[in-house]
Amino acid sequence: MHLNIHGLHAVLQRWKVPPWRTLLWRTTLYSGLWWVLTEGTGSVWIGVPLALAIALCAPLNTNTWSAHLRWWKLPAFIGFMVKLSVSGAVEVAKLALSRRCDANTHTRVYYFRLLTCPSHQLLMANLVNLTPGTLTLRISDDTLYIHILHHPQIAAQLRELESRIAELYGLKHGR
Amino acid sequence: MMGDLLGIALILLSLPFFIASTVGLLRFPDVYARLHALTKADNVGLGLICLGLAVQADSVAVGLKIVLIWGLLLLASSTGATLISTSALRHGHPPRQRNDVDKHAGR
Amino acid sequence: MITTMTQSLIHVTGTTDALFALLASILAAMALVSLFTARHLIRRLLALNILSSAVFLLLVLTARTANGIDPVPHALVLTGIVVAVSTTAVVLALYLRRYRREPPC
Amino acid sequence: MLAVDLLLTLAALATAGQCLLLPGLFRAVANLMAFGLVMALIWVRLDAPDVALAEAAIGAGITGALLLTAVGQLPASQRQLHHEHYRVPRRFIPMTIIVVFVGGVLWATMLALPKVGLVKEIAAVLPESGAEHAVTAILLNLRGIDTLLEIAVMLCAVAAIWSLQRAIPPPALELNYPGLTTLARWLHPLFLLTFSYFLWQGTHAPGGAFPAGAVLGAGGVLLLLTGSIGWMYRHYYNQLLRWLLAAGLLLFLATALAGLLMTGSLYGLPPQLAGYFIIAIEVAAALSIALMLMTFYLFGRPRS
Repeated sequence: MHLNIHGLHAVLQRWKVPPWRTLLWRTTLYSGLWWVLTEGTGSVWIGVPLALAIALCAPLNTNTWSAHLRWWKLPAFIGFMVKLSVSGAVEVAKLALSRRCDANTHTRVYYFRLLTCPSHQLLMANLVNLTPGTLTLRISDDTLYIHILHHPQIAAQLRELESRIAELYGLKHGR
Repeated sequence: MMGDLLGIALILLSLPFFIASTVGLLRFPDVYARLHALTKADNVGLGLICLGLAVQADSVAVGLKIVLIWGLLLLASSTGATLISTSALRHGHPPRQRNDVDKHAGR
Repeated sequence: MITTMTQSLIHVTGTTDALFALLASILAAMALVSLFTARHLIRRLLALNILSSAVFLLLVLTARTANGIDPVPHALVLTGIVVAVSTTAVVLALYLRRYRREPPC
Repeated sequence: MLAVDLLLTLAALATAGQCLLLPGLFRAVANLMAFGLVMALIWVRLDAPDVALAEAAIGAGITGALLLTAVGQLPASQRQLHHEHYRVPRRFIPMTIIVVFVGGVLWATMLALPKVGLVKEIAAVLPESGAEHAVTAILLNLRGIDTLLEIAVMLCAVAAIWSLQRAIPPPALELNYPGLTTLARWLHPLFLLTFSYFLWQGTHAPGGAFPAGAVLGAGGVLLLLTGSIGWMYRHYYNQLLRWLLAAGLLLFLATALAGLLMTGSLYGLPPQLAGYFIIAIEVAAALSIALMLMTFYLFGRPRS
């Protein structure tokens, strides 16, 4: 029985240092999360090295954090999503508690116009689940299959959501 | 004192959403419509409960921890809804169609 | 006489403990009956899991003494949960072995 | 609070009953997962937060993932439980009688049980044990031999599974469900942070090696499910995996021997060094529990 050095070597070879800017962002983020998790009582001397270690050797440290995110637009976007989410919840609640409960369900296909990157499309697919009357059934190349509960002007609402996401990531309008 | 009252009010406000989502879960016709009830109404109800607990929290970090829990729940439930609907579609449960399929709606 | 005895016992241990003791005993009884009568093996595995939960509940209830919470049963239950999941994994692997055509290694 | 207790009891009874009586294996497994969550709430109610943390991660997470994956591998004829007719009164009535009788006897016995407890004894030796939290002190120092044997049991389970069959390869999920892979990528730093948080907290508050290992194992199963940890399945890394699996037990044994050499009794840690020993054992035990829970999910021995 001897330790297979090559196995360990191959694992180490796949590891690479993320760019310093990403590293800084992630370390800050994970230190903040450590502070939140320990409810402010955790030691900084454990938290920051731990955050640095996780940022360095997280096994999947590729492409999880988009560098193009415009941070200053995030509060407005979150406000927009909260508004949509609450109105969606109210609509579902009204439909569920109405006497006849006749959901006019149908499916619809939505083509992306502005978002081309798969991760942005995935973000939109997740946010569609929170907007009133829509649910992502399937996502495949540049197309979103959407299940609709009963909402009449779904196309305008989805287009506004897409343009907001594009704005958040600084993508150009129109095609 | 004001924080406690606000917290209790927010938690009470969340109850109608939970009741509505449970009623919807029982009354809606198929898997997809039930997912609508679960993702939307439940998330807002949970958000109200989390906010209600966060305003009563002792320190900022505890409040942020509760908000973090809400964020994780949002992420999990919206991803989970898409996973369940994709899986149901793949295993041959077509959604009920009331109207004709409008193939070119987004163009 | 039995009812008065039960009444006095509930008075001694508190209603919460008595209620959860009742839950543990009913769960154990249901799981035992299911363990002996179920035909599908996976169902028996589920019954075994519920039975182990009932036993853990009994252990945690005995930890609530008059002097405070006794940590020893908690440590036992923690060990027991991990052993229960190991058992489940081995039984599932054995069960799946029946339905795979590959030769054993 | 009695209303909460009643609700929890009814929820536990309902989920357990549905798990044992409903036809359809998927439904039964889903009910077992819900039962695990209800049990976690009951542990919180009974002042057992350590148990609640472990139960939420293992009872509702890992057991459910294992059962669901195994059921998915079964042929369609085996997935139904419809040949069990519990609705027939001829069988249902005697069963109810048996359940009520056995349950009543058990209940009366449980209520009559003496509750002695070791609260004072534990509190007396706690300052020398190296941990401020009693459960951690018992698991890693006072009854360290139990934890050692428990890790040995887990290792035996891994050996038994590996001797049965080849590993079931991960399903190609990222093609069909792109959201799951991204979710796993986003969440894995949080799993690592929570793991470290539980370990850090374990010496003075609820937490410690078992909940930490359970949380990391659950995160690892999520990564395995999305195919993000390919190396565990490859024959090439088999040797490495074996050493990693054995490392926790070996370190544990080394600590036990060190205690034997220093104080003359197995696991007799010297009080002035016990804190450091406990941290070492805690990290080793948590990592090996997590890795073994992940290895269970392979259902067999990794091969090329």
